[in-house]
Parts: sequence; C-alpha cells; structure tokens
Amino acid sequence: MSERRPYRRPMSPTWWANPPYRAYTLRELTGVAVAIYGLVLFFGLVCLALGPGAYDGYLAFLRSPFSIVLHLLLLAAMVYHVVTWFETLPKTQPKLIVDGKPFPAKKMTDIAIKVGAGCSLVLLLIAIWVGR
Amino acid sequence: MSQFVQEKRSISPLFWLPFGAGGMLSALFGPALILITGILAPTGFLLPQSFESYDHARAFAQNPLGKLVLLAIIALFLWHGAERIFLTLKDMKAGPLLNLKYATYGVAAAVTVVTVLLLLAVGF
Amino acid sequence: MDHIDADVLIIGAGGAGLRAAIAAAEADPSLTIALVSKVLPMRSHTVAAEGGSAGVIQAHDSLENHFNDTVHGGDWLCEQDVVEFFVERCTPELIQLEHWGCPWSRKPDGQINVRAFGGMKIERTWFAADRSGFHILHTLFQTSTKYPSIKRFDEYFCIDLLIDDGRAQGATVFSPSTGEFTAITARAVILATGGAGRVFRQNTNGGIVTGDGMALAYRHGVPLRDMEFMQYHPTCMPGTGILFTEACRGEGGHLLNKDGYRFLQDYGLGPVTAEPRNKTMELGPRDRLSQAIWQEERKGRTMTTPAGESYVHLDLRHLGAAKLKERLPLICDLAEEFMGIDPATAPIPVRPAVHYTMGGIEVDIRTATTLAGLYAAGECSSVGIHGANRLGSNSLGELTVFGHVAGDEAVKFAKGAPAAQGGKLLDQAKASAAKVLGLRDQKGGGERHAVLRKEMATTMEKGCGIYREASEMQKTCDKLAELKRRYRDITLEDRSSVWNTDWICAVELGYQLDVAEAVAYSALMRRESRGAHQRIDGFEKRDDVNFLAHSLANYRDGAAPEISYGPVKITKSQPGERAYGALGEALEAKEASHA
Amino acid sequence: MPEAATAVKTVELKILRYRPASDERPAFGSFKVPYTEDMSVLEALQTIKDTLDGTLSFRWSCRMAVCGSCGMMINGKPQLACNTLLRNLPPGPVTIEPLNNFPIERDLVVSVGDFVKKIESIYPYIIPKEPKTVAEGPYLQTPAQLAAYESFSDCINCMLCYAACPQFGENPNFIGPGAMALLQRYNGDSRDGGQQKRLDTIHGEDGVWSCTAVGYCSEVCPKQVDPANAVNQNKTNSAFDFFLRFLRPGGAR
Ligand SMILES: Cc1cc2nc3c(=O)[nH]c(=O)nc-3n(C[C@H](O)[C@H](O)[C@H](O)COP(=O)(O)OP(=O)(O)OC[C@H]3O[C@@H](n4cnc5c(N)ncnc54)[C@H](O)[C@@H]3O)c2cc1C
Ligand code: SF4
Ligand code: F3S
Ligand code: FES
Repeated sequence: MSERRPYRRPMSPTWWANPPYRAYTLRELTGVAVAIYGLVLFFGLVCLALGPGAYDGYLAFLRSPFSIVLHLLLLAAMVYHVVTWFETLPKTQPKLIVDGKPFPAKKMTDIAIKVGAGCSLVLLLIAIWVGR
Repeated sequence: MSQFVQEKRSISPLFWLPFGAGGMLSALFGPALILITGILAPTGFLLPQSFESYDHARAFAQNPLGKLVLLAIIALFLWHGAERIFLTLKDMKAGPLLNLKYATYGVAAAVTVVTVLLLLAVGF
Repeated sequence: MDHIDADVLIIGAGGAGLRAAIAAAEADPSLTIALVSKVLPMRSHTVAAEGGSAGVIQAHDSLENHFNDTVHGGDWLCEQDVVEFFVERCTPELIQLEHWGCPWSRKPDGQINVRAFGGMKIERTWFAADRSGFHILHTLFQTSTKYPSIKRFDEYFCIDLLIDDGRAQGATVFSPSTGEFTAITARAVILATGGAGRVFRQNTNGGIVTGDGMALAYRHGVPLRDMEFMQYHPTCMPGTGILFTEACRGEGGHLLNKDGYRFLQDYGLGPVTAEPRNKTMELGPRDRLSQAIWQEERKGRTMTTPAGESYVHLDLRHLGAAKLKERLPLICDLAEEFMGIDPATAPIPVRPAVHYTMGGIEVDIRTATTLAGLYAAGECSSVGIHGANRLGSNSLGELTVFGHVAGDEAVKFAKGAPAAQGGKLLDQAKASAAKVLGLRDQKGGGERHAVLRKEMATTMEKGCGIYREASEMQKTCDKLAELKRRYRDITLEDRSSVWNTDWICAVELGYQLDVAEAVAYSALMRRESRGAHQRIDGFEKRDDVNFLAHSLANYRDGAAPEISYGPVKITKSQPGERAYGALGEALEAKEASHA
Repeated sequence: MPEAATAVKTVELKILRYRPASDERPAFGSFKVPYTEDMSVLEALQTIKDTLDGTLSFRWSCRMAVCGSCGMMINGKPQLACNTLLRNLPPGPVTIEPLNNFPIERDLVVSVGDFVKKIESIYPYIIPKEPKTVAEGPYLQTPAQLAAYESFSDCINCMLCYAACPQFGENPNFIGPGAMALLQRYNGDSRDGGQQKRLDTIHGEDGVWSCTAVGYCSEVCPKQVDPANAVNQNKTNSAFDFFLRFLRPGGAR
C-alpha cells in the first residue's frame, strides 16, 4: 500500500475580502448600485402608474437630501463600474489584430472608456438642451 | 471520453446575456442617467425641476419609444445587478444557491414582468 | 509489483520520444505503445531549445550544402550515409510539424521564415521566435494525445532495462508519486532519454538531463560512442549557465572582449563585415567560438563577475528594441529577469558552458543498437550526424527524423518478435527494484549525493573542459573512480516512499558517474584535437591516420571502461581542412573550381 | 578580499512542509541559507536540499522559466521559483508554499494529473480545415494570422493561473484558465477547423461558466498568455452558441 495521501488545503472562506481579490469583489458589488438605480426608476414607474399624487411623493423623495446623497454614491459606484467594465471588456473579445500585431488591451480599454464618457456626455447635453 | 468534457450545457447564457447587455448599457449611459434623474433635475441645477414632472414623465412613458427605453433600462440594470450580486453572494457562501437565485434572478424577473405590465397600464 | 505489457515501450517523452510514439502509433494503430517519462512530457528538456531546427527550404540552398556544412562542422567524424539520409528527411519532418500546428515564424507572405545559424552556409534554420524547442515539444505532446494507442506513464522513473534471450524486452519503472514499482514488458524498446550535460558544472541543461538512458544501455553492454565530444556553447549566462541562443548571433549579435573589440577576427574567423555573414565571425561554429573565448581569457582580455566567472559581452544593442522583441523575446526576458539587463541598451555578459552531448548510445542508420530489440533516438543516441561538433539547429531535426525512424523500426521489430514472457523478466524487475530500494534504505558510510555530484561536476569541468591535457584528464578519471567507490557508501536522509526526490537524485547520480567515466576515458584516449575535443599537450593537430575513428566506451563492472574504436563511414566528402571566415570561403571556391 | 566584505548575508525561508508518511497536516519549517545577489528562490531551495535538509521535495528542471515545473506560492503569490530572484522580494523571511488550490502530494509537490486530463479533453491538436500531405508543403500563415493565436501558444503549463483562480479553488472540476488558453490556441489557428468540436466541450457548469472574470489568472501568468481572455471570449462564444445552435445544421443538442 502506498503512503500517498494528498492533502487538500481548504480555501479561506473570506478569500473574496482579501487582496488580491478585493478589487474584484468591489467591482462585482457595483452591480448593487446598478440594480438600486434600476429599482429607483422602477418605483418612479410604479408611482407614475398610481397617479399624480403618488408621483409627487416620488418627486419629493428624489429631492430629499437622502436621495441626493444616495445618488451621489450611486454615481461614484457607477463610475467605478464604467472603468472596470471597460477593463474587462477586452477579455471577452477575440484578439484584435492591427497591422499584423495584437492590439494592446490597455489601449482598447482607454478608447472604450473615452467612448463611454462620450456617450454619457452626449446624453447629458441632449437632456440639458431638451430641458431648456 | 475524458471526465472533463462538459456533456451537459449550462443555462448560464440565459442570465449572462442580459447581464452583459445591462452592463454595457449602464457603462455607456449610467453616469449621465444618475446625474440627470437623481441629481440635476431634483436639485434644479442645469436642468429645470419640471424636467421630470408628472406630465413629462407620463408623456415619456406613453411614447412607444419611451416605453422601450424604460423597459430596457429598468430590466437590464436589474438583470445586470442580479448576476453580479448572485455571484458575489455565492463567493461569500451566503446561503443555499437556490435561495440566492430567488433573491437575485427572482427579483429581476419579477421586476421585469411588473414593468411590462405597468408600461401597458400607463397607456399609449 | 505491477506488471503491464505493451508492444513498444518508449522511455523518454521529449522531442525524440514523442515523435517515435506518434510514428509507432501511425505505423500500426493496433499495437499498444507505452510512453514513459520521469517528468510530464512538456517538461522534457527539448522545451529549452531556443534557436530553431535546420531544413533546406530556400531555392538557392541545397541538400548538398546542408550535408557539407554538417560534415565539415563535425570535423569529418560523421557517418556520411546517415548525414545524407538526415538532411533529406529534415524538411519533410519540419513540414509535418507545421501541419501539426507548430507556430513557425513566417514571412509577410505567409511562407516559412528561416534564420542564419553558426556554421551553416545558407539560412535554413526554421524557428518559432526563440522558443523553437518549446513549440516543437508542445506541438508533439499535444498531437500525441490524438492517438489512443499511446499509453503515457507520466512521472515514472526508469531504473533498469529488462533483457532476456539477448533481446530488450521492457523496463522496470517506479512512480515517485506512490513509490511503487512496475514492470513494463514489451517486444521492442526505444530509449529517448536525452543528453548528459549535467555531469558538468556549468551547463545549459535542465536538472533532469542526467544521462539515464545512456547509462542503462551502457550497463547492459551497449557501447557509448564518441563520448569525449561534449559541446560547449559560447554564449551562456555566467553562474547559472542559462543559454542565450545562437540565434542572437544569427540575427546579427556581436561578441566583444573587455576592450569592446570583436575578438573573433583574431582566431581565423574574420573578416569583420557590417552585415552578418554566414560561417564568418560570430556565425562560426560553437567549438571555435568557445575556444576563442577561452584564449581571450588566457590573454587577460575578458571581464570577471563578482563570483569570479570570466565573461565577454554579447552585444545586441544595434539590432534595436523592436527586432529584439519580435525575434528574441525569450532572450530579452531572461536578460531582464535574471540579470536586470535590457539587451536593447546594454551588452549581455556571456561565457561558454556545456550544452550538448554529441556522443551517446551507438546506433545504426535505423536507430538500432547492438542489442536486439533496443533502439535509441535523440540526444541519448549517437547515430552519427554530429561527429566531433554538432552544428546548432541540427539536433532538433535529429529528434524528429530519427524519432520517426525509431518508431517505425520498433514497430517492425515488435511485429516479428514473440510476446515478452513474464516470468524471468518479472524476476529481473524485482531484483532491480530491490537494488534501488537497497540504495534508499542502506545505512551506509554517510556519503551525501549532493557532495559527490558537485565533486563530479567540478572534476569534469577541470579535466574535460574546452581544452584538455592528459595529466588533468587522468586526474579526472582517478577522481571518478574514487567517487564511484564513495557512491557505494551513500546514505540518504529520506527513507519515505512518496516523492522522495532525495532518492531519485541518488539513482540519477549513479547514472551520471557511469556516463562521466565514459566521457573522461574516451577523452583521455583520443590523442589528437578534433572538433570539441581540443588538446594542448602535444596533440594539437587532427590525426586522421590514427583517429579518424569513433571511440566506443564499453562498460566493465567495477573497472574503468574499455575504449575501442570503430570505423567512420565516408561517402562523398574526404576529410579536408575545416576552415571558416575568409579562409573557409577561399577553400570552398577552390573546391568548387575543382569540381 | 578582506574578511568583512565576505561576511555572509543570509536569508530565511519559511517553507510549508508536508510528508504524508509522518505528518498529519502541513506545517511551516524555517531555513536560513547564505544569500547572494543573483540567487533565485529555486537556488535557495536547492541550497537547502543540498546542504541542510535532503528531504525537502520540489519539482524543477530548466531553471529558465520555460519548462513550467517550479510553480509555487512565494510570499502568497503564485510564481515560478526559478525566475523569482531574492533581490526582488521585500526584505525579511520569504514564505514558500505549494501552489494553492491543488492537493499537496508532498512538501511543494502538488497533484498535476487532473490538469493534464483537462488539457487532453479539449482536442489539443490541429483538426485540419483542409487536409494536406507533407509532399504538398506547408500551409501559408501570415504574421497577422499567427499573431491571432500566438500568445496562447506560449503557455508553459505551469498552472500558476489555476493557483490564482478562486473559482478553480471552489470547484476543482472547472476546466480552468490554462486549458482554455490551449483551447483558444487551436481555435484561433487559421489552419484549424475544429472550433465547434472544442467549443462543445466547455458549455457546461464546469466549463467556461465557472469563470466569474476575476482576471487574476492573467496577472500571475509568467508568459503573458492572458488566459482570462481565452476563458471569457469563449464565454461569449458559448453564449452565442447557446442561442444560435438551433440555426446550424445538426447543432441543437
Ligand atoms: C538550452 C538548450 C537550447 C538548445 N537549443 C537548440 C536549438 O536551437 N536547436 C537544436 O537543434 N538543438 C538545440 N538544443 C539541443 C536539443 O534541444 C536537445 O538535444 C534535444 O531537445 C534533446 O531531446 P531528446 O528528446 O533527445 O531529450 P529530452 O527532451 O531531454 O527528453 C528526455 C526525456 O527522457 C525522459 N527521461 C530521462 N531519463 C529518464 C528515466 N530515467 N526514466 C524515465 N524517463 C526518463 C525525460 O523525462 C524526458 O521526457 C538545445 C539544448 C539546450 C539545452
Ligand atoms: S496560462 Fe500562463 S499561468 Fe496558466 S499555465 Fe499557461 S503559462 Fe502558466
Ligand atoms: S482567475 Fe478564474 S474566474 Fe476566470 S478570469 Fe481567471 S479563470
Ligand atoms: S525550473 Fe523550469 S520553469 Fe522553473
């Protein structure tokens, strides 16, 4: 009989909270912010369907300091999401070959972040223009 | 055949595709949306507070294109969040997988269905 | 003890072993092929080959040229019929590798690209950046998984051959993972266990390159041929011996002494030209370059590391960062990681280190040894193409060409041979296992294998280095005899059975000592200078009258090896002057006008 | 040289030891070896084995970061011992453990069998798009076509990426980054026609879908193979295949 007795070390149950995985967990948690913002809009829609009275309550909520702070936090999380999303994006794409050489992922991310910022900016400008 | 060949398909793509779509949509427009609906309009800074008044909101929700936009944002943002939250809870071993699925995908599915109904309810 | 029966047993899963396994599987899919390797196949040392593999492909090149370069490079100690066969088969084998997916570097139009290599008249070295061996090995390994008849025994260590009825009929192996022994019987056996560079101190070889197969065959009466010819590679990292491929020079790198002077012009390798010129200066053969560096050291024109190793500079700066990154990425990484040097901005310190075992198990053109049913291919064998000095990029070609032949021949033999009979062979296997277990458990005289190994490597470097003299060689022979005596008194610290690497190292040292002795005695007996064997004690000249012959070391239990000589097969190329640079070109022109 | 200049500096290594015959579970042992400026972690281990404790077991061979034998956790990070130089590590003791996420066979030696089986499961060889005989010569492949898969072909099978991947830690059956790099190496090759066949091996829960795009696998890869890209681009491929399989002949399964 062999003395072989492989030993499996258990994973730390809190690996996700420690480096090097902390940034990954934070990135994933931006999903909470995205979902919360979706829910905020969803409740707006609920109030809208319930009629003007309910909707005014919703507006009052939006104007409350609590909501403003919440949205500032959501914004920060959303910006982190934008950056990390575009950092991950090149990983989900086939290698891009430009001039016979692989196009660096870092550059792709930079371009994508600029495009993303541009989209948000254009939407913002349109809103300001419409609201004028 | 090797034990590592995957005979049985995962149904993950069903969740992964809306996750990806929501991630992309929020990455492109998320910051502007939060700014507009959550900060600028409510405070009246750069945008009039009337921007999201009942009438404006109703008109938007009654427009077929507006309906589509609302559905896309609400549903996809939730599916995006659901996927990420589910995986994180799974990493944290926060509970039995089935419960976690109900708490995440379940919520996203419910919100999606209700959103569709509401959008029909506000009329055209 | 477990017993497994196969049709063909291959020991070694480097380039040669894998190519043999595929050939055998293709030759007859109904046969079972057992493929044994002491490491996972992709860890085999073929993985470390950087520069590339030779095969005539350009229109202005010819098989004739490749033949001549090889025979001249080997200082006419080559089997010329074998070389002729070899150069014909190189290109088809390289194309076969291409079809199997080897990522050869390409020209802009998608054709195979080739680079210059030392001692080669025309560029014919196929390369995959500077990871050629790596890609060849991985391509072969991955392709081998396609054949269900190849049964791999990964991380199984061979401790002996099984021989009965005058035929090789299997081997005894043991699994470091479980500590258990298995007898694998077979109707034909191929050895493909690689070289023995680790018997020397400073070398480019991996830790596993310990000459196991050579020693196994040798102990069973198969001669080791031309063992005195150990190749020193001129451009290695001082200290570790890690290789900077010859492709550095093929791509245009310069060798400079401490005055920044391209000293090779002083050793008959000039003239200095702006563009790299084949067979000239840095593109001379390895033996000549290593010897020149040694001479420079004698003249006090080299530099010295803090640890006391002398070195010269390999200058790649003029190639530019972009070309370095495309053609020599691994070299850039190695210089950066190990020495903190960016080759684009600073020259790399280099010195010669032992690199390749030209000699090995004597085999004929069909890779058959003198023992029926036993074949050998790759660096462990001496099929006769390298002579006294191998040309860079001829050895990867050897793996595929002769690996293929070995696979075919072993299948042929196996089909005509009766199945191995268990009884007697199993007794042999049990006896070998008992012997190896004895080594593990003996309470001997407290000798440590690490100490013996260091002493062996040092004495080999001293006596059998770039330049040799009888007195030093004799000392080395005596020292080896002493080490073999002390080896019997080895005591291991580790007596456990799972992953006992202490034990494996000790068994390997036994192989190394036998091979080292073959090298040292063969060297001592060759009283001339030829290729990699250079003497400075009155035998500075080549002596074709007495030594245009292969040395054959024959094992004698408990005594020094017996050295005899065998004929060299000469077909088209009569021994001539071996010259490079301007002189070489003049000689060639003269030869051409005669023809 | 004056005495003072040669006074030996030493370095301490804390090594996780496990000997199945005698140890219930792994435990750290500490060793001090003379330090030199150009010493790699591997050389430090060899010094220990040769001079202090012959029972220390670890795999190594090439010493030049190409054979893939010597992966281990060095100060908590998966690295190759042979190209990790002591001078580049922070001062103080160096912690050495076997690769994370693999069963420990003995000391720094981990089980590799499953990894090899995974590699074998994805058809790791050319399935020719247009078969050709050797006599017909090599296929053409432009540098751009080569670049499309070249980096994936640089994988040395060192398994560092597996030690880096928490999802592999959670699920040992996950096909994992290294095998996916190999899959992509062939799927991206212009000579190959086996894309669908390979893709069909990784649609399952233990296939690409175990990956949550942590990305640490690519960070630790010593050869810049970017296995995270290989896994995640095939997640995209597998997802599209999930929906589009009904459109291809004989594809629905
Ligand atoms: C750094 C370096 C660079 C090189 N560059 C080039 C180059 O550019 N061009 C060129 O042509 N040549 C080059 N060479 C030479 C060439 O790479 C080798 O000669 C060749 O790879 C040897 O291959 P092989 O198959 O004979 O042996 P290896 O690849 O060494 O394989 C030996 C096999 O035998 C197995 N084995 C050994 N002993 C045992 C045992 N006791 N039990 C079980 N299995 C065992 C091992 O596990 C391994 O699988 C280079 C060599 C080195 C060291
Ligand atoms: S992908 Fe990188 S880290 Fe993973 S096995 Fe290959 S070389 Fe090692
Ligand atoms: S770390 Fe693991 S989770 Fe995916 S991106 Fe790499 S395989
Ligand atoms: S020893 Fe080969 S990779 Fe480190």
